[in-house]
Amino acid sequence: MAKAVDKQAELKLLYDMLSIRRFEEKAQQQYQMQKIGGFLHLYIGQEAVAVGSVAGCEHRDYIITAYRDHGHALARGMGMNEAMAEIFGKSTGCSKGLGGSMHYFDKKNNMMGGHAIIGQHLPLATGFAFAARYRGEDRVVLAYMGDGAINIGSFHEALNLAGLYRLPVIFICENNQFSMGTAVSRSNPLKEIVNRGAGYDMKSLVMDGMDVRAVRETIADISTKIRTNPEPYWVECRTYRYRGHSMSDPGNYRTKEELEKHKKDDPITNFSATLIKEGLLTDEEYKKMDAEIKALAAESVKFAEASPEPDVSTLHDYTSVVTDPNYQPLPTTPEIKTQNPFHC
Amino acid sequence: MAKAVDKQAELKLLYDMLSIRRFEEKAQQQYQMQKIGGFLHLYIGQEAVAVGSVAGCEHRDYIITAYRDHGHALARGMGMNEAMAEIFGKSTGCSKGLGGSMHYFDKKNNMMGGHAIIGQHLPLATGFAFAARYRGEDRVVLAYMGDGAINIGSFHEALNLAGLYRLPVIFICENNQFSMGTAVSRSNPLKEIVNRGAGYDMKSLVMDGMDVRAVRETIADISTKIRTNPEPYWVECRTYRYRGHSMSDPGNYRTKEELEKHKKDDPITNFSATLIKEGLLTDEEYKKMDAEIKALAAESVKFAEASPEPDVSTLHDYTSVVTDPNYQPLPTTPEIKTQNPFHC
Amino acid sequence: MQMREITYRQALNEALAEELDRDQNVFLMGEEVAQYNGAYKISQGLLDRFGPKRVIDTPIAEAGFAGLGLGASMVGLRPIVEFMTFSFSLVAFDQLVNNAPNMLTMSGGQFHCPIVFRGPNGPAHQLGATHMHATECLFANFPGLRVVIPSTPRDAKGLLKASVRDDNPVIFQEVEMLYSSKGLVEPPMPDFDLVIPLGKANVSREGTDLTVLSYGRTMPMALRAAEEVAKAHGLHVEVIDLRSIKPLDLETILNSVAKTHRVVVAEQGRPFCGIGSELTFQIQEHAFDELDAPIARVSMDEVCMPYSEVLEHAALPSEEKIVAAIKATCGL
Amino acid sequence: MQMREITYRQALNEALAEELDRDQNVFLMGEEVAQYNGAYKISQGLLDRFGPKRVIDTPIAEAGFAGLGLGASMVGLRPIVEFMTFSFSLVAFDQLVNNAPNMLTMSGGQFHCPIVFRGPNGPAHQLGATHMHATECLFANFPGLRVVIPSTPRDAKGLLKASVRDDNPVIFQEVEMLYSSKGLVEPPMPDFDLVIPLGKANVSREGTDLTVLSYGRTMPMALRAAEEVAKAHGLHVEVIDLRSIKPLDLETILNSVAKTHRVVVAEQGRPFCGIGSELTFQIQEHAFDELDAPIARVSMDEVCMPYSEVLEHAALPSEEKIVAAIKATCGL
Ligand SMILES: Cc1ncc(C[n+]2csc(CCOP(=O)(O)OP(=O)(O)O)c2C)c(N)n1
Ligand SMILES: Cc1ncc(C[n+]2csc(CCOP(=O)(O)OP(=O)(O)O)c2C)c(N)n1
Ligand SMILES: [Mg+2]
Ligand SMILES: [Mg+2]
Repeated sequence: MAKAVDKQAELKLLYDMLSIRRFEEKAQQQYQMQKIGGFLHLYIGQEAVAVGSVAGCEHRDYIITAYRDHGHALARGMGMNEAMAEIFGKSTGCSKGLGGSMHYFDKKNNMMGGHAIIGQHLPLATGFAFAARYRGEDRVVLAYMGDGAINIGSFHEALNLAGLYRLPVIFICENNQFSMGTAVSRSNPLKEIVNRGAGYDMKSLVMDGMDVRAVRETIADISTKIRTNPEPYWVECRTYRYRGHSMSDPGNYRTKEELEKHKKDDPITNFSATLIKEGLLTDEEYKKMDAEIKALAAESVKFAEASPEPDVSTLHDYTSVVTDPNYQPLPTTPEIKTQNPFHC
Repeated sequence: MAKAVDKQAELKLLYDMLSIRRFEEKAQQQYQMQKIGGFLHLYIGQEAVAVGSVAGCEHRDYIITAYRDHGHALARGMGMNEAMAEIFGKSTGCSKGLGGSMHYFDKKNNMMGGHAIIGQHLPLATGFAFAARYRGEDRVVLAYMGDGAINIGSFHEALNLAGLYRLPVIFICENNQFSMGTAVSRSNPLKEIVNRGAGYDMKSLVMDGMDVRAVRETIADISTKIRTNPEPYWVECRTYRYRGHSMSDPGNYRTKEELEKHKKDDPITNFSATLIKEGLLTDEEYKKMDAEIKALAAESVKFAEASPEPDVSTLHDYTSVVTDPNYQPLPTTPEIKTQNPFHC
Repeated sequence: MQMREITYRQALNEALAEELDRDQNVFLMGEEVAQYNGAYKISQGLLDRFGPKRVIDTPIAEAGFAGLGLGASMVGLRPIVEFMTFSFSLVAFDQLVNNAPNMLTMSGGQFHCPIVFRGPNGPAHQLGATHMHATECLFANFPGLRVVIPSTPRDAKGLLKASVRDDNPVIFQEVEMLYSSKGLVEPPMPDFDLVIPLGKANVSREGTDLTVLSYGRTMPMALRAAEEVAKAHGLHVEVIDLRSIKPLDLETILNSVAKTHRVVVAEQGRPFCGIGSELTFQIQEHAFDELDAPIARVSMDEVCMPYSEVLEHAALPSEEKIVAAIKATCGL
Repeated sequence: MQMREITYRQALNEALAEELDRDQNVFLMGEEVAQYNGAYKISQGLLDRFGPKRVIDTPIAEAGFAGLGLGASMVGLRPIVEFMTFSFSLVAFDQLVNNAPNMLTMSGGQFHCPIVFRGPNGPAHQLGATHMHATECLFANFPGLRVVIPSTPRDAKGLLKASVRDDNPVIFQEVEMLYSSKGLVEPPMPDFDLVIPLGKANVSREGTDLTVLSYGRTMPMALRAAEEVAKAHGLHVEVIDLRSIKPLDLETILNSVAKTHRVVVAEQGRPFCGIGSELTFQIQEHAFDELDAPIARVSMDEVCMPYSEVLEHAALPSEEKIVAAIKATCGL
């Protein structure tokens, strides 16, 4: 029985990673056919990070990331249809076609957005954790960023605040070795990215971002701990991006050999092989799963194409909200005064 | 002979610290008499830091600090007259009365300013070091900040850049235990401020900011090293401010006992006692020195009072400069191409 | 109802206390707001009354705690974030102008940010080039932000309470030079819940010869200037306190212009792309034929702010400059 | 002299190369400017030609490297700092608007900052709410900053070279949508040293019926709109390219208004406290009696920028909108 449950969970890891891969391959193709505008940053190669970490936490936990956000959104349960429609700029998109590839939001799944200005989402992450603590909820926050994001001011302010107020945020640096064309050794003076946590006396560790199980276990571990004993963690997650930074990047800053070497670590290939070896999956089943997922991806393009453009008459509808006239304030009660969740 | 030289240098340390103390006592008095506007932040208690560190480096080295800047300017050789005239807003002030207490600048002494927005001067410090390296000059930079400044974004960006480009900047955190009314333990999660350097793999150390000789020696040591092998240092300097944050602060966040305890570490009292003990100074000489300095401070008030206000007709003269028509560009020479001082 | 005379500072303090009391989702955060009771004592007594969960000291990390507030607002809290002055909000600028207003659009309407950023703004006295920024026009440039600037204790209280209850990000800008000024205000809660809707200008003085449009720091100057030209020249000057820059109460402005046909804008800030220029555009757009003379503005001079008192005075708007502009616009 | 047809991108690249070559004190710094040859390839080939001391990649730390540049400029270097886009300059805002312009004043004239901040600015195509900020009015609000925006390859080259030689901080804003546009430009150094002084507007098209004031991205739209109303309605529209927002060439503007008596501003940015509002203030201040109709502006809509192509198009200024504004202002 335990075995059966495990099997489903393990297969879901694979399914989710494969979904991201196939979805993005489709998106890439659509971009090349010029059906998509703006920027498109693919997550291909890094799927184990989003999938493993989301599997390692609870649905009520908030997640937030930068602009390379398709993987996190899909891992969190967003459907391919709304994801694809978003990059088509259609009103059926996850952000109604107003956000685009860099701004996937999914409130029902506690996916708090893709965010396009480097580092500026990290203070928001501390705010979610703050709110959870404020309300006495045992939610934690997963805040993802690239290796290029750790050098900007708001990164620092967020980590410092999280440490000071002991906020339950897992800061996950997806170290894919490059910030655009800049190798990670050329953007900071650190021997290892994990060292950055020491500047905040923050618990820090490295995880293998190509191993979905390792990621899941690490995050499960940390989130269990900080759910009851809130404090932030700094996690360097070593991974690799197989595509260019965005669709316009030919990737001249790395050799073909380097890329091929990293492709040997492919989180999907390796994990499916493991599952097969463990007898949890057959070759046949894998092919069937892949076909199913590819069909969904193809379907999402049709859905996006068939979806309506946002109505031009709605142009002014998303700049301000009408204040909710039915809002119910929560009067102050005496016991709150004595609470001190932020240790100030 | 060596002894004689030493004696002069030792006495100068005392003289400079005492100058800062007496100058600021005068400034405080003038502020209370409402002869001075704006903010006034006194350095009293921290004199050993500016005096010791300036003594530990060369005149060609750049120094830059925040708004609590009188001590650094005077230690660097600014006269009391131009210092006092500045806070009187007079045209004879070090910044022509345009800067005020928070913006002391002294180009001839490589004092690159007091700067009033927390942390925003630290990137400038990296720029001075960058320029020195760019030109092949063996200058180093002393960049001072408060303990409250280490939590803001530009602090982080400056340290990261300095580490990455191996810039010869000594980042000196004057940990006077408070950022306004906020005790240092309430503004960051660190057990010790010195730990912050670890987040940059930066060489880090603590120095006793109440001991002028210790400060001098430490800075002399570091600056000698990095003058030839450029790299930044992170230095926590433990000190204490005896007055309120600014003139409007009664200091209710600390007890009288705490203050009194720290006054036992007075850098001036202790160092003069040491000099007397070592036979380098007599009680008599000390009194004479103090009287002389007090006279200079009193004189500076007279100077400031007698000085003219800036002419209103000059109001528009400091917003833009006229581009120098005689500027001589330095044509590119072939060998520059191969230089790589920033290791990029 | 018995009106009381209280200071602008006290009015703000009451507004904070009443909103904190009314709604647990409201909290106050900023540098020195708790144990120090506020750099300008606006939050005096609030830590004692509401405890350390609701009134929270921050490190010097404006972008960090502004963003923390925004994140908390996205999930339903209603933060009030104090900047010690809005000059320091410039280091948090991206959070304020990018994250705050855009969240609603970027998320396709899923998330909005009911948050107030508040603190003193604009020139005070001899604080020099870096500490006296009038930032209202910078924020007003960004769609999605409300910009509110009270000039009286009553407005300070009523507009702040309205701002806290608004579901959009509000930039609430106070006037340091007015913190100790006094005015009549209704009794505090539970007796009276003073909420002044955003977006309604106030005709602070009626007149028929010329309209002075102002807000915040220059309002008292404008009123004194109006008195002076009344006495000296028999001019009937109408003075309008905009109270909120955004939303802008164009209707009240145009009604006045239709009556007076002459306008002077008195603003605390820099002229270029400032509030005066926007008011001028909108007035001439909608009431071109009503104008009998060019609109004049009294603003900061086009200079970096000097510390020297005499230069500062020369650079800042003043009653005398407003009087001169009124006279010139009336052809006197 | 043989003019060549080159792109706006190439023109910028030449300007950088020529100034780097001319003066060792000049260096170029920014994200991806060196090894990657620039996110938009403006710095193509410069690392190869000038080496890693002069062309320097930075981490993502806009406030840090903007400040580094400012510090270097204070001691006599002449940095050119690239922002990948000016939308990212918002995280470095304090360095740009506080440190850069104020250094001269705060130091009583001892230090000035000969530095250029450059990069694309304003709306591009479908980059969404955070990546398309038109920041010119924000910077233009601050005394002490120059704000320069070229719309042609020739201006791009000549104005950039002038900016590098200016002793003041210059905000040099390029137009991503024009990077591949072509135009005639004089031969490169050593044959010709193309330096176009800052602060001189260009009458790009002469006319007598109405003046369109524009710059940057909307300039080509304005020129096409002028052609269209010429053909369709026989209107003679004068089109002025401001080229620099600060200093502003008011003389050229007023000369035109004295001739046409009607003005439309076409700007890429947000309307409220934008460039159009400032131009309107200054024109009515100096030429009130010359105006036969209210000044109209064509700007972004007052909305946060949506990603959707159709909504984006609806929100942005366009040739059609300029045509409509011209016709309305001429009473057609
Ligand atoms: C403040 C800011 N500066 C610059 C950019 C442009 N930019 C977008 S992505 C990127 C590289 C980020 O690299 P990294 O953080 O490693 O993430 P990855 O792309 O590898 O996922 C840059 C420079 C930006 N979006 N925001
Ligand atoms: C960005 C910014 N935020 C807030 C302030 C207001 N402020 C001025 S001094 C100060 C405290 C600084 O403390 P610390 O860095 O420890 O220096 P100290 O006063 O002890 O010398 C604060 C909050 C400021 N000047 N700049
Ligand atoms: Mg990366
Ligand atoms: Mg301190």
